[in-house]
Amino acid sequence: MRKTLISLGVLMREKRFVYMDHAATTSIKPDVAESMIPFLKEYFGNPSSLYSIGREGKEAIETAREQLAKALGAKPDEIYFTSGGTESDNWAIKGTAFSRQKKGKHIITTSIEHHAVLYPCEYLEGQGFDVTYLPVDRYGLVDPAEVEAALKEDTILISVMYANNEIGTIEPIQEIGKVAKEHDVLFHTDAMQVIGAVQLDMKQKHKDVDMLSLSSHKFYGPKGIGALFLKEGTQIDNFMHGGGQERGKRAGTENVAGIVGMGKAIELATANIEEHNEIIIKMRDRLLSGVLEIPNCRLNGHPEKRLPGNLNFSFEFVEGESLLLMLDQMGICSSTGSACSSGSLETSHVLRAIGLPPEIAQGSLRLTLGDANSKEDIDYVLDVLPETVGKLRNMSPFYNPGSVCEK
Amino acid sequence: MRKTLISLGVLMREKRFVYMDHAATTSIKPDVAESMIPFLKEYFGNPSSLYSIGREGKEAIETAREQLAKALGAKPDEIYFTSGGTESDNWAIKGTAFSRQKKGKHIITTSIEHHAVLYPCEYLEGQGFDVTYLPVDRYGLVDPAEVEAALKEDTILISVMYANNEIGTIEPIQEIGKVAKEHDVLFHTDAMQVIGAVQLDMKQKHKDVDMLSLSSHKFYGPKGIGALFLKEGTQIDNFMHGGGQERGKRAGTENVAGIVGMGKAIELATANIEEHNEIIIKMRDRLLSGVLEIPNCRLNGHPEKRLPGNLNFSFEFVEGESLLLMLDQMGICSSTGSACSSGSLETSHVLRAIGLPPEIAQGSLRLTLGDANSKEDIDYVLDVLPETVGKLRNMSPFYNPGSVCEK
Amino acid sequence: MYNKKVMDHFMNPRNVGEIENADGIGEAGNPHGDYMKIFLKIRDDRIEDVKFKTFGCAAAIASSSMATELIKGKTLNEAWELTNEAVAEALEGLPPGKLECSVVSREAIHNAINDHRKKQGLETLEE
Amino acid sequence: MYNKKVMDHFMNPRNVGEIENADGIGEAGNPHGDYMKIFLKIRDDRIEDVKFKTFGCAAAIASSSMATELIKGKTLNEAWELTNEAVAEALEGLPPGKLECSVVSREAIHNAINDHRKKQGLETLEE
Ligand SMILES: Cc1ncc(COP(=O)(O)O)c(C=O)c1O
Ligand SMILES: Cc1ncc(COP(=O)(O)O)c(C=O)c1O
Repeated sequence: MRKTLISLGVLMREKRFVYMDHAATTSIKPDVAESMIPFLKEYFGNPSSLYSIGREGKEAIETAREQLAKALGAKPDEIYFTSGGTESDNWAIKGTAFSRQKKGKHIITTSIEHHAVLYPCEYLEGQGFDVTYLPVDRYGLVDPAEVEAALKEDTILISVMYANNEIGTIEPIQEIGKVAKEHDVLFHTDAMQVIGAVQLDMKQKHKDVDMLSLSSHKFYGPKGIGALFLKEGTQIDNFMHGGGQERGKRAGTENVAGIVGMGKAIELATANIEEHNEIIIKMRDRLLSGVLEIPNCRLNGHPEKRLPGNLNFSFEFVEGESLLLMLDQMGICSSTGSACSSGSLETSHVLRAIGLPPEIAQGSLRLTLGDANSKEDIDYVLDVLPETVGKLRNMSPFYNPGSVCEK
Repeated sequence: MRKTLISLGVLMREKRFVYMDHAATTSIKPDVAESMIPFLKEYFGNPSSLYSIGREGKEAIETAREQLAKALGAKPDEIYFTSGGTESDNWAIKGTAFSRQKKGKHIITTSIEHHAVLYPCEYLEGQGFDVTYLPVDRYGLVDPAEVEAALKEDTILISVMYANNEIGTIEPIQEIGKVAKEHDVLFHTDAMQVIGAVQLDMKQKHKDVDMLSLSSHKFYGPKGIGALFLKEGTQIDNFMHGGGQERGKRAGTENVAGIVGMGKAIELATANIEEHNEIIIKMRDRLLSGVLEIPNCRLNGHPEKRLPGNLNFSFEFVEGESLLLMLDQMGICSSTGSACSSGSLETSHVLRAIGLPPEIAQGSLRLTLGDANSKEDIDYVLDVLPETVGKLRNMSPFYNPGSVCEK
Repeated sequence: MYNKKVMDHFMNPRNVGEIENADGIGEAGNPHGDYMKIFLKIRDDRIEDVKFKTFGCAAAIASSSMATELIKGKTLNEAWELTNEAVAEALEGLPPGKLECSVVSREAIHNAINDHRKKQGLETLEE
Repeated sequence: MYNKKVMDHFMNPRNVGEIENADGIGEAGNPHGDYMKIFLKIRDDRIEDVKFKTFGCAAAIASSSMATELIKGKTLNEAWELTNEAVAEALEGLPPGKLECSVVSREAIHNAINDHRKKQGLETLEE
């Protein structure tokens, strides 16, 4: 690798490539990519075919189904492959809604869900459904008691994400599941962010979860492939109608290579969750305390109940997109909830939901750690970030160094 | 390759692997697979990210969009990536239906569509929509006059496949498009089977087509990726709700590798359609006349208006699944519309729609030619097939050699 | 889809053919379109020889082959008691949804036995 | 997303800072949250020096930088006529949806010119 010297003002330093956006997507592990290649180059038969050459594909799909089932503590029959997290969410929500509209039209979800949950809900509102978007506290926590209080006679679905992708807050899924079960309402959770970070067990710990969505590219698998866990006996409408694939529940010729890759990826991601988390948390804690030394900076999300790899900061007097782009120039990949970054007029709905005033939400920076990171990455970010924030603050009309209270 | 000697009765011959099921799926071309690999191994950034490392993915997606647009004679802005043909069909049909239900609830389609069209229509019937399934003639042709006659005040959509996947009949898409246009009804066509076989031109020849579905694995691209052509200005409901991908019309992190592969595949598949068809038709015609020498055998579908690679036969006194499996033992991959093969009680809905009596439909065999085939494959099939049919007929209680009228 | 045993009985079916002047002939079909015709040579209430012809899928053909093997040499009573499950078991299993295709063998055997009883002036047996 | 020119003006913005005892000071914001403050040093109706401070995205910062470059040395009349489009063009284009972010520069310049006019006892100009 060529070494590049880069300057962001006075100091010259060696540029380093630091990927800290693992919540957005992850790289494919080499073993995962290798597992896929035979299904691109060699085994091309249609898994639905009767003759022998479709069989490698069919068998590979069933192996992947077992790998997913094992990782979730579920039965292979409860796993359905989809084209990604978005499809899984759409299916769970619309499939439940349309299948139960005679029974009721009320859905409970939260104001901090991913758009893959929020927009299907909004769409359903247009179709005559009634959706309650529960508020969260300032840490992003949903209160199970509020879920219970929101229940109506005609509630058919509760959908609460397992952990938030922006601020990392982990929700009380078991408690909410209990509420759902007690009132005989289906419970769906968007678990995109937790595979490989939280040990799942659909038979025991998560026995009250009826549907769970996951997406391969969040755990070092390929993009465009995901799954829906649909608990045995749970009947919802199909979303993708057509051929008899996936035991008649999800039509469409299977993305065999993608399914194989996801199977391998989940096996690797869940092989040693605790040890993996320990490493990530160690890096995260050092990064956290280092960043908090920058004045007028705060951590968003829950201080403890959060994903191991997630840090979400707000820097006063700084706009997030600028910060992100300057960090990118220094080789650091990050994310922000600022309005400008999304092309919309509003800052992230999650940051608004936890009550951040717009100017604080504007200065948000998400750093999500993962397999790509090392101690050296943390050092580099801690070296570059304060200077970058400083440079932008010096450009800001709101910033008055005198007014900044040193911590 | 090890040579295997194989016997199906008396004769011993060298076993040959002959893939003649190109309508089911195709192998990925080496150049296509190669184009995908960097997006599995190297460029993993999320195309929606603001920083530089997502850009390779973003740019690669736009290149693929241009490749598709060029192949279809469309604008890049009219191409939307999906998870395959089934999703494209579902989106076009349900998206149109839900977006126009205030205007009307009547849909016209045909009795020979793929299940990816039929089952969304059936689903919509359950949601209060009214669907006309037009009959076809004995060759599988839809009559544009019947389409016109079926129109009602509240017709919102006409969906007729470009060419049938089982019997290969090519429908009068331009004439049906004219009817749709004259009555200001949206027109969708399932074009899975025609990419690389028919030259498309959405601006001229197919200017009356508002929506067109395609699927990459039918033209030597990867599985689990497809596209919907949505004519400029055509407003239909989204099907996959969530993030802002695909200009806000199809949410979900993009299957970058799949999209790249499909782009390359369509470029290759449409580079020289005429020359390619010539080769295929030459092989097909020899296979056709050879097979028709078997007594009590007929060709299904239209004699001329058919896909270059498609042959669909019915052999009296023979059941299709048995024939398929015996051919598989001889190395030949084929397909059948027999009841047993589908696990259902009924023979193929297409063969029923063209009026085949059940016992004739039971004995159907589809051979679809493509890039994998050579003259030697034709020789081999012509060598093996008569004997195989003979073996099964000798086992059949219905077969009475005396009653067979020699041709 | 099919296991090795099924494929063997499908590719190399035993007892295919007809018996001239058979002592009992039975036919049976199912809604899939599978159809079997069976011919029994009977001596002293025992099935001395058996042949069949079947139109149908691999499951139907393999079941026919296996069923004829299982009843060959058996008494008519024993043959009557043969179940689809026993045939499927002897084939080491059939894919889900394919058990139906093996039903024709049992029915054809029953019909052949009753044909034989009729020829003998005996009353026919009920299922 | 942004072109090289924009990135250059964003990473190395010209004319950042404040002018003590400026002859005209103007501020402007937009609904995205972008905010610019501009300082003019004016002599003989001409902009002798200009500085700015901007809170905002890369488009806002780069536009601020480019706008100040474009009006430096110009007469107040010329500066008043500067459009967002001219700024965007000088930047060789802004991504779709980002033109909005460059609006603040023009507004801030107008406000600064009017501030100067007020100080001079002149009536303010209308947009
Ligand atoms: C005519 C037709 N329509 C739809 C489909 C479904 O496409 P896919 O398998 O890519 O979902 C197919 C192929 O399976 C087809 O041949
Ligand atoms: C919480 C959450 N839900 C849903 C999604 C959508 O998943 P996908 O991009 O695989 O469609 C994502 C990621 O993008 C996510 O983080």
